[in-house]
Amino acid sequence: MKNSDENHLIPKSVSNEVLNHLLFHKSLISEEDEAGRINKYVEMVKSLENDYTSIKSKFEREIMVMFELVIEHRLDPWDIDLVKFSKLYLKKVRKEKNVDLVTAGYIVLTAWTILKLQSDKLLESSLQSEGEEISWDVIPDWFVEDDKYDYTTAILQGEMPIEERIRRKGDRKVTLFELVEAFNEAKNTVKLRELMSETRERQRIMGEKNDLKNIDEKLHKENMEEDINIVWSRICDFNGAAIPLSRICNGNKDDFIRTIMSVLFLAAEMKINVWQKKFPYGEIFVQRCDT
Amino acid sequence: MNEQVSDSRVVEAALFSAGRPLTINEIKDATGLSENVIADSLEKLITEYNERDTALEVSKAGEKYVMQVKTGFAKHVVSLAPKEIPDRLLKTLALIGYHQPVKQVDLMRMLGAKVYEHVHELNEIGLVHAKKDGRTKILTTTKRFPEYFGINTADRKKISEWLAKKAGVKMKL
Amino acid sequence: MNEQVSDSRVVEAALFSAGRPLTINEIKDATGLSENVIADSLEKLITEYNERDTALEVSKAGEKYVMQVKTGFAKHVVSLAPKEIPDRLLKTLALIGYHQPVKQVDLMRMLGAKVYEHVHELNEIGLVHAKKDGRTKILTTTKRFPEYFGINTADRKKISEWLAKKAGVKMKL
Repeated sequence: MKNSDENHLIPKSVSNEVLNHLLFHKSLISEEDEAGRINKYVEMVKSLENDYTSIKSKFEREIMVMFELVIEHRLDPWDIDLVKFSKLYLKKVRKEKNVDLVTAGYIVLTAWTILKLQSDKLLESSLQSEGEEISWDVIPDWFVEDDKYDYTTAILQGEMPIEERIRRKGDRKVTLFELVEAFNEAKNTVKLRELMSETRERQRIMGEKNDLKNIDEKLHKENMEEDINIVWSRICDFNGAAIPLSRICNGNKDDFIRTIMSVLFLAAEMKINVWQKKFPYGEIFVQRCDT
Repeated sequence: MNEQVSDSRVVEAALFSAGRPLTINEIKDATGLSENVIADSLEKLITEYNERDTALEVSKAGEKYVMQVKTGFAKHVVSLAPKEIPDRLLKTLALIGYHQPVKQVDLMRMLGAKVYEHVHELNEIGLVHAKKDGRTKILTTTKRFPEYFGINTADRKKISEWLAKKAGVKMKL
Repeated sequence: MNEQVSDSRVVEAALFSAGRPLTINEIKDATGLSENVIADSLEKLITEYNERDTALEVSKAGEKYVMQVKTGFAKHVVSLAPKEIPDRLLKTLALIGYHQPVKQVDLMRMLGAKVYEHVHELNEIGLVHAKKDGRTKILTTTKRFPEYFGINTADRKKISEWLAKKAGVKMKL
């Protein structure tokens, strides 16, 4: 990526803030790797005062662009407005000719990830406060009313009108009667649990039966679709002529049922017409509607 | 008369044995005495323990009655009866008790963000009730509050007055 | 003199709040009073409670001192006093007494997972014995069980029969 035409030389005074920012972070960290990286950044920012088009690593050049943007637009290095930054960055990228879209995309993604982290943190802190907002515009009445103010102040200053009362801690032995009563209750609890577990078992079995029924229905539905296709193709074989039902059955009872069901379905779908010549025992005819 | 004296002794024994605040009905169920006799006995016991030179008292706690150590002696026997509620919660509780019904957000202005944790704990102990109201909660004390601290009324307004008096603050008429 | 009165009140508060017999040493640890002062106070309290019209008494029990309900009043109020063994444990205990020796896993089927916690507590109190058996435990009542409930047999089979009879239940085969 090329540096922007008009200004790639940044006055030293402007970059000082970013430099201080980086040096501050360096002073905070102990790991050598991190320090090395920050040193590199410091070098980059210093080189912003010169021409940095010579930097070969695409990634480093993109980072340079980030520093440049922050310095150019005098963004606060301690509190980057990421929305503004992303917009500026994209604008700058569009101007450039040799943009490495992968790196640019990565930088924008990083910006938004940080933004999301920030908003998550905000969300978390707002959850901690249960979403309550304090409005100091309204003066609370305890602040205005004398007695309420006096009481509140007294408590805040350590006055304590309540104290835990001391009562007798003693207990007594359980009587035999109470043990027998407990036994009776336990018996009922056990019975109740047995009953509940039986009910659950019954429901489970019923559930399984229903599942089987559902599977059966499903299979049946699938067969039905297949049947309809078969019967439809048989009807199509007659090229739109009116066909007696007996001609599209193979003669056995099961096939007759399958055929008549499919015919009724196709008729309901308005794909065929169905009629009977003599009611109730006359021949049934079918004919495709689209002919 | 002798019978009457004896009745109040039965009620006294009941309060002693229970070691917790009792309703008149609970005393009735245990002793078989009538409500009237129990109520009279309780009045008698309250006066008697107040007037007598003793470390104990019989008093009203919310809508119940309890036998307990008089406030002045509590500190001497604290190791035998350890406290159940941490001191840090007492301040929050005293403010809720007085200002109730109070918005959690208002309480937060008085005490800061720790209020949320306190309210949660006080709710768990069963001393404070929190009812959602928009983005905040309305806080009140539960029935257990006056029972626990031996406040002689269950009426919120009167609890406020009781607290103000104890804290040495004059209530506005 | 006034100081002396106050000391005996502290001892009175200690006996009341403990709810169990205390040695002079225990009272000393709790109140910080000297042994002599405590001994004097106890004597004073015993006399005072005897002479006073009250349902309570302070008395010596072995080497210890206790504040309790006078015998004549105890039967009226025994049901109000909190039980040493909470109800939730009592049910589990009764079932172990009846079904013993019973596998912990079988008891769990009867009462649910809370059984594990209950068995642990009952074991701590010394009423239930748990013996490891593969992945479960075999539960039986201890010697303390018949002693505690005044059942005149230590035989497990007989304890089971006894419970069944009392509860009007047919014995399992």
